[in-house]
Amino acid sequence: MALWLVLTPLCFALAAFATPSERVRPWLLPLAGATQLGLIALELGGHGTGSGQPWLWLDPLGRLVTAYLALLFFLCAAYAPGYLALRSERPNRIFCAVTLVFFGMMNLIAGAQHLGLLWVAVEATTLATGPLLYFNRNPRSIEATWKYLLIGSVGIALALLGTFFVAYSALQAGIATSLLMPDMLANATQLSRPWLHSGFVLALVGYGTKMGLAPMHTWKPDAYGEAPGLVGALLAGGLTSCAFVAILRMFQILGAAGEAEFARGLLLSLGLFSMAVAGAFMVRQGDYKRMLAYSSVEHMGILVLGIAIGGAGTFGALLHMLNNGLTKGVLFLSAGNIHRAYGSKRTDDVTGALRVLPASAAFFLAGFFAITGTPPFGPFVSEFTILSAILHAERYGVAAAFLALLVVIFVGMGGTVLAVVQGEPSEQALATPYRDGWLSVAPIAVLLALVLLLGLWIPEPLSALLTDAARVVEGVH
Amino acid sequence: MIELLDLVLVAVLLQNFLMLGTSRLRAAIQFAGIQGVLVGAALYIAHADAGLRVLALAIATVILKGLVIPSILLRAMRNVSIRREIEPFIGFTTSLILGALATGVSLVFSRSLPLLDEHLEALIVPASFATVLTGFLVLTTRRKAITQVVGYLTLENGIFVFGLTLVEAIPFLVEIGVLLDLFVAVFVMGIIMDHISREFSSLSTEHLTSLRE
Amino acid sequence: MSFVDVAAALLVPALFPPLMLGVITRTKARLSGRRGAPLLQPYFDLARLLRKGIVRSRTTTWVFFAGPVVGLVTAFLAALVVPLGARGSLVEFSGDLIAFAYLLALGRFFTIAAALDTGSAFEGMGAAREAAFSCLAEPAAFFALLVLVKLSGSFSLAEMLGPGLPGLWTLGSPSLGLAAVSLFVVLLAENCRIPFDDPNTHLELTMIHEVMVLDHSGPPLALILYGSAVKLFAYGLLLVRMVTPFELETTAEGVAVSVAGLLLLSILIGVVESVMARLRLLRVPSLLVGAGLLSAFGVMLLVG
Amino acid sequence: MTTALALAAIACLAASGLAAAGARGRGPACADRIGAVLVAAGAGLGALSACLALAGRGDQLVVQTSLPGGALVFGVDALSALFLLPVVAVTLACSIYSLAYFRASDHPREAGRLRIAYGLTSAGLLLVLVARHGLVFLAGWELMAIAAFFAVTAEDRDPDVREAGFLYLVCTRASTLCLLALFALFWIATGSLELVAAPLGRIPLSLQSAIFALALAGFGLKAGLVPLHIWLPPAHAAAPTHVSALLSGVLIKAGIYGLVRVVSLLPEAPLWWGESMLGVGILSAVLGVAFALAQHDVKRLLAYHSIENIGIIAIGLGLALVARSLSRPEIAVLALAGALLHVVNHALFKSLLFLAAGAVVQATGIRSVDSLGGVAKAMPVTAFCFLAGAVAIVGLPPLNGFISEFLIYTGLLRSVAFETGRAWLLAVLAVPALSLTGGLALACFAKVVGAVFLGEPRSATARAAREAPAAMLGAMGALAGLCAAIGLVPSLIVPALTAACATVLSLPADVIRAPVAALSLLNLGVLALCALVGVALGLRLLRGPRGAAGTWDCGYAAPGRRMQYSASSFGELLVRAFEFALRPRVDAPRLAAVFPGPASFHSDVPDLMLDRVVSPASRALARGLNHLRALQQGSIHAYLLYVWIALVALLVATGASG
Repeated sequence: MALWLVLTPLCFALAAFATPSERVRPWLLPLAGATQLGLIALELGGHGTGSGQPWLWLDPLGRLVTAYLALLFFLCAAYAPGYLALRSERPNRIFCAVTLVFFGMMNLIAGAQHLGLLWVAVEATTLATGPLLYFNRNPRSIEATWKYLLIGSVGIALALLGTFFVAYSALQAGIATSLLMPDMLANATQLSRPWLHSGFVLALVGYGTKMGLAPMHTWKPDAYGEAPGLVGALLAGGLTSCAFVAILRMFQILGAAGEAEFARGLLLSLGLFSMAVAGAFMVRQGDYKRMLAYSSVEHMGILVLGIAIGGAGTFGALLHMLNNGLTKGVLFLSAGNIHRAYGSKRTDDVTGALRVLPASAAFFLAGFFAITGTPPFGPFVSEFTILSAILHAERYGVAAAFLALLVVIFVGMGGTVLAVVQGEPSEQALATPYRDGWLSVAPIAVLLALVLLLGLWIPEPLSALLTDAARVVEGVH
Repeated sequence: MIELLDLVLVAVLLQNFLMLGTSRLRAAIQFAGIQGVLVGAALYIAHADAGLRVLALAIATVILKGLVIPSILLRAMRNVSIRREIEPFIGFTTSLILGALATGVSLVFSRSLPLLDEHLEALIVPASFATVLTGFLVLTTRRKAITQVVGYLTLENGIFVFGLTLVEAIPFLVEIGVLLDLFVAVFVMGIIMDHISREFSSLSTEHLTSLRE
Repeated sequence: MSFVDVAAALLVPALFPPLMLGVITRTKARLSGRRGAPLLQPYFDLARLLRKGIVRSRTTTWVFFAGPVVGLVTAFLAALVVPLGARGSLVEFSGDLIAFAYLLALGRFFTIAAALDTGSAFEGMGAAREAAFSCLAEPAAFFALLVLVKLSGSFSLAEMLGPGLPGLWTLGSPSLGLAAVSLFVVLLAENCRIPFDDPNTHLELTMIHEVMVLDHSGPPLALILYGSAVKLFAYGLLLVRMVTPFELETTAEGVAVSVAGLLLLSILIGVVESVMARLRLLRVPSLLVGAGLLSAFGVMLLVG
Repeated sequence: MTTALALAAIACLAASGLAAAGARGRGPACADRIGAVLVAAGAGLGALSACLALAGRGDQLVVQTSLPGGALVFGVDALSALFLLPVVAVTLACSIYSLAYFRASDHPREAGRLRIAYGLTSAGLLLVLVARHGLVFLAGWELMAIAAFFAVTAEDRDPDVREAGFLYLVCTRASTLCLLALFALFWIATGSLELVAAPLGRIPLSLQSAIFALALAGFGLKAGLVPLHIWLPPAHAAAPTHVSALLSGVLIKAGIYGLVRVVSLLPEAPLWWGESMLGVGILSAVLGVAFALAQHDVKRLLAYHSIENIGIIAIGLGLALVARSLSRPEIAVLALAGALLHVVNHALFKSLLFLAAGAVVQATGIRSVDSLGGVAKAMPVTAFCFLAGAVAIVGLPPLNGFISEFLIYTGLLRSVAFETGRAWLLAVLAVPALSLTGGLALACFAKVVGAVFLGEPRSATARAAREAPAAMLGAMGALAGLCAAIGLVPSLIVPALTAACATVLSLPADVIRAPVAALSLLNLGVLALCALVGVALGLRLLRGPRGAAGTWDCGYAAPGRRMQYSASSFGELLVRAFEFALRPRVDAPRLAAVFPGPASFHSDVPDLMLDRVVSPASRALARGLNHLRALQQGSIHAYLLYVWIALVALLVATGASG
């Protein structure tokens, strides 16, 4: 089944590449998303044709992530046709095909049970997203793409070295190494510590670069700032989560080796540092898309923080992965609409959006409140869970820092968001031809509804899946 | 066998120094290419007994790293009429000194790690670390986009060298996947470089600083 | 309380207060070597004013007349709170000392409002001073009352100043003494006597209470004069009761002692007014704060 | 049943704005009416459920979910009911007021949004009151807070409004985060998020104290206890008046409710809890009124008075806590009853004052006290309502403020008489502090009444004022009537009080009956006597000879309007007395020459915390963070370097290298 989850998007990619019509092609994206959702439904329904290959199959974590990716992708894809219709001046053949490839590779990451394969998939996503960032074809987007590619590739290269180190740790312990997760977990206790430790550090830095943990986050503001809102949503919601999964795989091995504490120390410091950096750069941030990028950095920090605390924190982190991704979808898509209407990302030019684009601006505002952990939205529940986990672990200093940083971030983000939505719009802003349409608003509404739903009620199967995934990460059976 | 392997690895290290020393882009690219050929060869030498699979891998490596990628880079270079790396952030002599320093550090570092006996005296691990560090040095000190790609290649070569120790561990498909990724990466970078040169009529990253806080 | 008590408790505060004013003026006259007006002069003034017509400023509203009315009523009710003798008072309940203070505050509020209603700069000035000084006088008064509360362990003036009073003096005479002194200062301030204010000066810039009622005439003015007399009576009675800790059984005794004490107090006030000069306005706060500190010190003596 | 009614009320309130928005098609007036009707329905239901709960019919409603912390529980008990009553009353009054004050026809864009925000605010407020589960509480809390933010920034075209709104938003978020930690700790301590009293001796005292500290910070921020009051004055000045009334009247009381609720959940309180709250209360009361005295803007002035009254309430609560820790039931009951009654009273008279002030502002377009005057002639009813509110808020007989302050006083007096040690000392300090507060409040409101309503108009617009429309007068009249009712017949509210005190302290609370009965007699006496003398004087006025003239200005021939004693000069003596705390900013002209040219004098009093501490600090912080931007100037080389620095740092830090 996992294989199908990877192959389906690739087939659609081929189809998209083959499709001649610029107007028909975009509709392949939601179609692929829908198909994927169907497959996932089968999988979750237990009709999944078990693990065909030893190095590509879905454990609970994989199932969780693939399901979430399918949902997110479907909604973003539903936004795509409307968007691409507006950008009819740009050919979208490459865009559609590559987006689908990117999607397939993300599924590959989720399903990969072999560290090498995992790495290949992650690198593949890096390369696939390059053209997406470059969609706008202007100097700024070139620059962003270049930085993204180079920094990403270098980071990933380090991750490869880390993977090799882990492999060598097995080799050195005299185990027949296969880099297959089950084997690694089984023999973890015998792995040679120095290699394992440095391997984890390398992988953490490498995949952390993809995930956008400070100080490896520098590509993020540029990339998210220049990419179309749609791509931003897929990156911030999907790719970062996949990189997170990659880190979790490494963490699993260390946990199995009884080195969880070692890993947690690193994760804790990186997490808090990321939140701090994000807060520092969000204050008085004059560019609302860059601001979203820093918000993404912040939430990556929260994710690893949750893992670092462990226990309920792991559950909270996984839940937060979903909440953050969906909310980021709301934010990036609505920000994209606002960007369309105003043609600027600077808060100096963009004011009074509520009066120009009532719907999009309202969603942007709602997304802001959601992402900053306002009840009754989903992120509130997950952040609350993480916080109580921190307090339960009696890490009061960490809790205080966590809350203080949340205030700083709220100030920074709120300042920018309110500057955008409130106040008096400029003349040419009111004169803009762009208006909220169904295609550009409905997906956002659905995403927001999902975020709200996750805050009010976590369906039984989902919480079960989350619990299992958390078990997998924690390594308890 | 070990002696021959070490010989090759020494050649690899040599390429590092040449790369750090040269100011001419074409030369840098060629050194990277030669290094690619060398690591391909090293792969076969290290595991001659492993049979066809390794051979195929080695050949693929040599073709990709030795021929394809350099040609991509040379093409990109031809588009813009630049020949040499103007004044890097760190002078060439300094780079050389740092390179030497890096090599020393990696020797020490690799000694400090618990190695298998067959790797203890072999140069594999130190050479790989040294090459990785060299790649990093090039990446962070050279101004031209193209040189940075060369640095990235060197980095990859270094990691590849480390991979020599665990060819058994890594399935063939993954190895191929790694190579494929590398190829696509350089390919995409090449495209982007084309656009950079078209937009800015130069390949200097100095122009790529408009996105800032 | 018997019928006699009620009658006394009602009649004394109703009839006696103007006499105190008479005594004060007579004392001052004598000390300055004049014969002075008859003791009952205040009653005559009131009668004449009540007969006079009313002239009101066109600026004013009903508030202008509410001032005198409320002022008088509150002062009278406050007077009813203080016991004449050991036989309790007419308005008596746990915590009535707070009612005492807040009734007078109500009167003050409306007097000030009435003054501001005329829109005259001078009356505004007086109103501002009244408001400011009473802010400082009230805490002092409360500290003084806290001494009684702490000593007696009861919360109504009638009980504090009731039969148990002599016992209190044996218990904490120093505190009571300090409290009495500061209460006397508060009395002078609240009733606008020298050294805080000069009731019969005519330099409006320096006046407090008198300048607030410049525009009142006829019956309203009568109410004001009467009201201020009653207010003086209420404070005076409180002070006198505090410092006359005798065993008083019958109503007659109580009335007699109270009246005698009040007459003495009036003479004392007269003496003070004739031997002291009026303070500079900027000095007034420090004097009040000083009084407050005195009684505060008195409370602190009872610590524990 | 009871709880279901409350939830229905919440639904009505939440729906009010949205339904009105739906009916916009039928014209603005119709939308207004629909909104008001739904609010009225919600208020009615809420009042009904409160009455049921007070009649001992309180119940709970449980909803199963998979959210952390167990099933969601809703419930209405006497405490919730006591807070429900003023909330619904004020919500209804303000929404009726807004029919005339904020017509949809006058504010086409804002009115709809504001009505939605208004409905949601009150709905969230009710949700907070009926929540018996941490997450529900937080949800209601945040709904209220954020809806209130939109209500405050209804006129967001004005940058000042945006700034004030943002300050409020940040403060309320900070308080929410405190509560987040609070409930997390509570969850850890009790193993459930259901808000039921913690079993004695189960929770370690340190944890309880942490919970209390968080409650004091989080709820204090919302309630506006000094020094956490920074958001209050600007927000109240920025909001539309009926929103200010709602904020000041009931929204900040949510903080008090939270405090009471939390301390009722933690029965074993160490002494310092009550003492700290008592101290904060004294500070807030005195500073609040002192700052109020120095304000020119009537709405800011009223906002500072809210701080003062919250301080008085905190004094009562603190005393109750102290007494509970020392197991002095009667003192605890008196103080708590006083505090709770003051919550109700303040809700009534403060919203009354805001509404009256808003009517004046709307009629004259002036907010500065110094340029008003003589409005009473044009707006007699409004003037009367404001006067009533003033008497009530100063705590004078015969109105309701007197009763609640009296109860707190008696509690304090008892502890003066019976306690020893620190508790005694605090009580001894609290009594004069309270009386000083009263005196200052008296001065302040005498100033406002005099400067705004009495005397001569100081400006043309003030002279052109017209009486407010019926809807506004009706709302004010109703509130004034409630103030009078509680003042004259307090026995109406006593059962509710006793029930609430019983739920909080689990003690019989009949101690308050006797004094309250006495007070009601006294108040009636005051009113009767005043009426008597007043009628007598009135008759005399009608019968006897009378005349009218200009004000006697001590012989000065041509007294001008601007020669009246201005509000600032009225307060000046006291402001100078409190200079050490107020730090007024004065720019006075230096008159040098013999015939000096025209000069102007201006003085204002910036807020102690906001303008002297918080704003400078945050500006400095922002500047500091700005320097970090230098690290991200677009050089890809630097970025790559960061990656490697991180790598090396982690390797070294973990010592993994060897």
